[in-house]
Amino acid sequence: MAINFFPAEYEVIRNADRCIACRVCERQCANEVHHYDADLQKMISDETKCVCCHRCVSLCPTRALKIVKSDNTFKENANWQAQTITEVYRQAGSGGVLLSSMGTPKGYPVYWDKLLINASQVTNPSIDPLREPMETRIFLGRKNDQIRRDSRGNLITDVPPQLQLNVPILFSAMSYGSISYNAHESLARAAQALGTLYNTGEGGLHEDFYKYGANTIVQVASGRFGVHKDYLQAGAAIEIKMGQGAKPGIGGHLPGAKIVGDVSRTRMIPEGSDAISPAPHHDIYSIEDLHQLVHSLKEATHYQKPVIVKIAAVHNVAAIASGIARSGADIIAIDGFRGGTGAAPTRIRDNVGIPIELALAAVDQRLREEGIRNNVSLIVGGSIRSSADVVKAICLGADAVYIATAALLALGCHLCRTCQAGKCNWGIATQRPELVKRLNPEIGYQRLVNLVTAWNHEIMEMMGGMGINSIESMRGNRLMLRGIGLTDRELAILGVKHAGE
Amino acid sequence: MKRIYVEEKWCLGCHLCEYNCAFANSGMDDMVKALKDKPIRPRIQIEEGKGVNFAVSCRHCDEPLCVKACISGALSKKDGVIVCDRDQCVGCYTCILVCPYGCILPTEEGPVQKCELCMNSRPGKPACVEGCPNRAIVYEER
Amino acid sequence: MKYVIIGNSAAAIGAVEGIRQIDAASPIVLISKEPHHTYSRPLISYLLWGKTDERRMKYRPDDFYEVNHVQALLGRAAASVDAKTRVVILEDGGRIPYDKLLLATGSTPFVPPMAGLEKVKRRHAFLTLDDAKALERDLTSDSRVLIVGAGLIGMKCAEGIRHLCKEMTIVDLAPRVLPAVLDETGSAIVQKQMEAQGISFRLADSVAEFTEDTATLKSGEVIPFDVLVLAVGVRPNTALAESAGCEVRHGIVTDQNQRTTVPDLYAAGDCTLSHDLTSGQDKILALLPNAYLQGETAGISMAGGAHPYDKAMPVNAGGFFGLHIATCGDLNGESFITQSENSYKRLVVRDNRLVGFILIGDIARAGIYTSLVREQTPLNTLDFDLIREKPQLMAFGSAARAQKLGGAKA
Amino acid sequence: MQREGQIRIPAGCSISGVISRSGQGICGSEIVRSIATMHDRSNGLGGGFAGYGIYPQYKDYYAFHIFYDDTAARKACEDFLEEHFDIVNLSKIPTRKIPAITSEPMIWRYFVRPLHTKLESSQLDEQEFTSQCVIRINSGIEGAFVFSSGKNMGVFKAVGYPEDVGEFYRLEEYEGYCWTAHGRYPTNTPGWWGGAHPFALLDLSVVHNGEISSYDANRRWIEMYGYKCTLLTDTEVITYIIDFLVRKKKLTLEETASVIAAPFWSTIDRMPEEQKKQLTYLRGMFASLLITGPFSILVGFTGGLMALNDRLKLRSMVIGEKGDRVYISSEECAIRVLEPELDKLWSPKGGQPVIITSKGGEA
Repeated sequence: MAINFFPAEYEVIRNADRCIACRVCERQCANEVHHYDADLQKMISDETKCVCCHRCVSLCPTRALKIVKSDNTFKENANWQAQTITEVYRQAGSGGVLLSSMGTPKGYPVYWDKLLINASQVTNPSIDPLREPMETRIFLGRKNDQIRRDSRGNLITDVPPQLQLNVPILFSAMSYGSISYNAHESLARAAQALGTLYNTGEGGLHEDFYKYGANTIVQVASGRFGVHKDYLQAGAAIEIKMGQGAKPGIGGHLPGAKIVGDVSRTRMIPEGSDAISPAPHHDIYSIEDLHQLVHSLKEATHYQKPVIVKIAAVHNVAAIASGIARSGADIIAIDGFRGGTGAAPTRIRDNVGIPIELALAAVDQRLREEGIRNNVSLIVGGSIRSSADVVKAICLGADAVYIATAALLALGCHLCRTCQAGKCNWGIATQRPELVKRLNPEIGYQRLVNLVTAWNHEIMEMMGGMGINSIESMRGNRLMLRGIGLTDRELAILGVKHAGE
Repeated sequence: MKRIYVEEKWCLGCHLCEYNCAFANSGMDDMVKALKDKPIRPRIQIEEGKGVNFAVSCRHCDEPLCVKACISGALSKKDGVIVCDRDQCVGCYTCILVCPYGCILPTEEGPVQKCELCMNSRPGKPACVEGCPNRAIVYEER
Repeated sequence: MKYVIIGNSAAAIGAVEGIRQIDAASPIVLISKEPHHTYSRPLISYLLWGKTDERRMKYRPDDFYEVNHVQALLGRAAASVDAKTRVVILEDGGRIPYDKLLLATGSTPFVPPMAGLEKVKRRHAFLTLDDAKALERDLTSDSRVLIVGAGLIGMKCAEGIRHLCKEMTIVDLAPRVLPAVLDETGSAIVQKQMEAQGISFRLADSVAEFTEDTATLKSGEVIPFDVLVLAVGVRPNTALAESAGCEVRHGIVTDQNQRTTVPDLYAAGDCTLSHDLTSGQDKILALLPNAYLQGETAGISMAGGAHPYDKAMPVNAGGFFGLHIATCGDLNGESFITQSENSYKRLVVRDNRLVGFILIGDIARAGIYTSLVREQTPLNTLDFDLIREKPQLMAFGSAARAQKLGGAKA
Repeated sequence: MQREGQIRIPAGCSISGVISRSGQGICGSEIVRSIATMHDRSNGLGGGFAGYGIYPQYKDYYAFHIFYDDTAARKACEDFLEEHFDIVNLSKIPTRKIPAITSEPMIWRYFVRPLHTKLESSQLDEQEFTSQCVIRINSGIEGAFVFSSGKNMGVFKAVGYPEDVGEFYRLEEYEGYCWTAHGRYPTNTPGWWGGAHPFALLDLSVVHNGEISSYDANRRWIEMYGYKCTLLTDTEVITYIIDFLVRKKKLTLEETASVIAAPFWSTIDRMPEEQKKQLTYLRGMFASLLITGPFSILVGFTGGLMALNDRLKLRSMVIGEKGDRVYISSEECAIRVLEPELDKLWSPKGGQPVIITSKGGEA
């Protein structure tokens, strides 16, 4: 057999004293790591197949299992690390582009962790969210500040289409196909229960989920998969996906293996055919083309639905955003380069784009300087990991945030980063029925509701600490932030003072 | 009354219910101690088929044929729960012959055993239900 | 309203529980010529075998009569019934008036005329607790036992007392054991199992003449014995019914609510004629489950309710020295047989229905088969190959399962 | 030490106001007596007053009160004024030397009217033109600071206790139909006169007691509309917000109050449909102008006075009424000292605007 350049990344440690050979691990591992050996009368494992998804660890009734990182080592040096070396081996073997899933694992700075939040002391009181009203309701959409009155002098209150959310958190685009039916149902039901929205991604909308339309953002991406009039009208808003933080500048690629049954019907493409969305929208080669698409979508939906334009955070994001704000779009979604993906070329995921914190700060500031900040709302995503990240994003100027990886974690995802394999043991990133059924939406949606509810409680606690009792008073309130360990340049871009100032 | 219901749509066929049942009825305080290196004798059984799995345990029928057919009076219904007095049972297996669900199980020592909703060990919290990772077995009014 | 029940076994108890489902208060009088608290007759063989004892073989708890407000007249026999004046006359002259009367009089051993039988001193029937105790008293470790009859009673008796005696021979006119419930193959397996316990059979033969301690068979063989058990068969007790003017055809004739042909007079259990839904014939089904279900139905209709019993069929479960057999229904039809060492399965199909089966050895989940027979489920509505392989709910459609297991309404 | 404008300085305060509904003249000494009773709420680092109806003879002219650090600043500023305005009167504001008030800047007063030519070429209305000029001076001319720019009204402020500031400016010599006053308790300030309150733009003046938490959200938003928050004080941003909503967006004072101290959604949701629509609209459109955190403000304008608390009422404010007069103050004592026998004494709810108009504003 050929030389094996890839030593097992993990080791399966089974505590023989605790293992009762119930074979749950065997039945639950789609990667076929475990099996019961009748001769030896015990469980044995093939760790080369282990992706460290912890399904077996989580379900083992006697806690007999643990997965550890193999300490088998290459002769590394600071320049040539194991990851780098194995990637070279892999490409030398395959001659192909490296593919990865989820957000980049590289150690780029996480600015959220270099920002600190303020709290009131003495000169003004902090507010106790348990005793005082604490408001997190937001409206997304263009704000017209032209006051008009009727003949009786009353305000004319018709406004451009707005999205009313009870929490400043939305579930961002994950297509049906890249994730399972049950994952989608969980997201849709959670969005409904929370009074927020989820996003179809570029996979179209399964007919069963039209009933969640009021809590649905329908996406129009470069592949136009699953896009038709009813689809556009089904949602509360339409999102034009220009780019994705994890893979700016390239389209999506869903392997044919995942294009089965309902997925192919929903996407309106043949079963088994790879779903490859082009890098650009071929009807958008310039900003004025975007302007036209925005308006054709508005025409198609009688100007009743806000249009979101989603872009990846790239170098001149501020200028791009300014262009979009003048294109008729109601909302701009910016996706930072630490954002997740079902599958992306590794090099692009790990090297293209900029952090969302800097992009957000630059965009918000730029739009204000141009006096067009209220033309659009800003949603930011690309690794929002906690309620503190949410608060910091809003203080920097975001109206709301998109979460996806955190949502998947709530559904059971263990970030094993092998979504592209389609063998998700947690029933999320798979279309295999026996795996899909592992995610019971009854449980999934509840866990999502719990997560966002918990975050919202924490957001209110932090707001109260700042002496703020309504979320709009936190938006763009950069005085509530201080930087820690940041250079003057970074502070300038973020528009915050350093801690101690 | 509350009963155990099975949502076969969500059953993964992981068999955890069988192990949790065997443990809950073992009278022991540790699953390893209770089950290691022993054949398990659960009162709930998984049936496995092509893409379909489900757990089966006593339905606690309103018209319990097993109780009516029991020749020894060992089976009886107490507060809606069908229980077996294993001291009284002589192991004639008439109940096994009449249970439409196949939920009464023979044992090596003779007397039959069946699901008694964990009323002795953990009332109101059947082990199979509590331990099901996918809510495929529920305990509720319907 | 006053209820009177004659009998104290499964049918009678079923009736008490049936009445109390509807009528919690009205008095019930229960008359039994046996002096014992209600006990399970089929358990007498287990009693002698030591699998149970007199305390545990009680069919219902000690406080059963009290809890159900039953006045139990134990050890008192009914002599006749005057249906006109609605009175039961006891042998001791007592008169028990009733509004509704149930006859659960059971059956008694039937003994065909056999020459010299009266010479046999240690001679026993095997039906009641007293029969069993008397038999046990006569047995010693070097007794030679002769059992006439290889039906269920004789065979269970043999199992029950084998360890109490030295030698045992079973004689039956029929060419095989348990002819009523098993087929040839089944009989052979069971016979082998019994023989392995040192029991010898004389089949297709019968006793021509008895002396005090020998039996001369038609075949001419002479079998010496110390204790004789007569288990040829039973006859329903219908005398009271006849005295009351009920129609009796071998057994007491009833409708599906266990009403006899005489107003306010009901009958249930071994004394009645049942309609076997598997064979379509009317026959005596002297089986405990059948007795209880009939009794319950009788009780409910006596109390003014309705719970027709139309599912009578032969159902037998039992074991012989650890070899379990389960049989059900009728064996006329297309057979599907799977056989292995000490395990035998025969499913009988007729008109797209499972009408009967025999299981020997592995009887796990046999009730799933029984329910197919009882409900007369069309076999083309399920996966017959699966159900043939083993009893399993997987063979049903998932909609059917949703009803069986998911609480979905039909 | 950094001064207002270089750093944001939290401060506690006292405020007081008095107005005559019929427009009768009230002597400046009265408001001084009122604010003086709340001496302990100041720390000598700032006090000031706004008087309305005090310049009847020049009521059609903008009265600019300007601090100069030096003559160079004054020269530059007056050149700018000459260039844009017709100046009908200029003079030092009469003051009285007292030991409590020291290191005063040059304090000048100008009565001006925009030059027609400039006004037309600017394509702005007179008020907008004037306010933009004020903002340009304050942000553009080093050492010059216009601290009052309204018609027939004037702001007088200094570093010191308010009663001393009143004496310094000889307020007993002024008479107006409405007065507001402010005593300041900044946590740290070198004591720059411009940093004292009231803060005013055109005839709009604000005195404020509190420290708002929404400051930067409000500031960064309002600056989109040509305002420059050079002082980084609450009062400045609140003044601009009110100017924006009332003067530029033509909202009524009530509507303005429902933006900056908006009712909670839970309250709005319970309102009748029409009212609900309007308030939802205002909260939605001007979300970033919601002011949270403690404040109690007195907004002076031509012809009236508005008192407003933050919606949780995190700062004290009482209102006393006696006949023609209405008194509003941080503390009851500051009212009783002027009018021991009141017809009515009450506290407005959080977020509930109290608007008193005066005939004194009518031309």
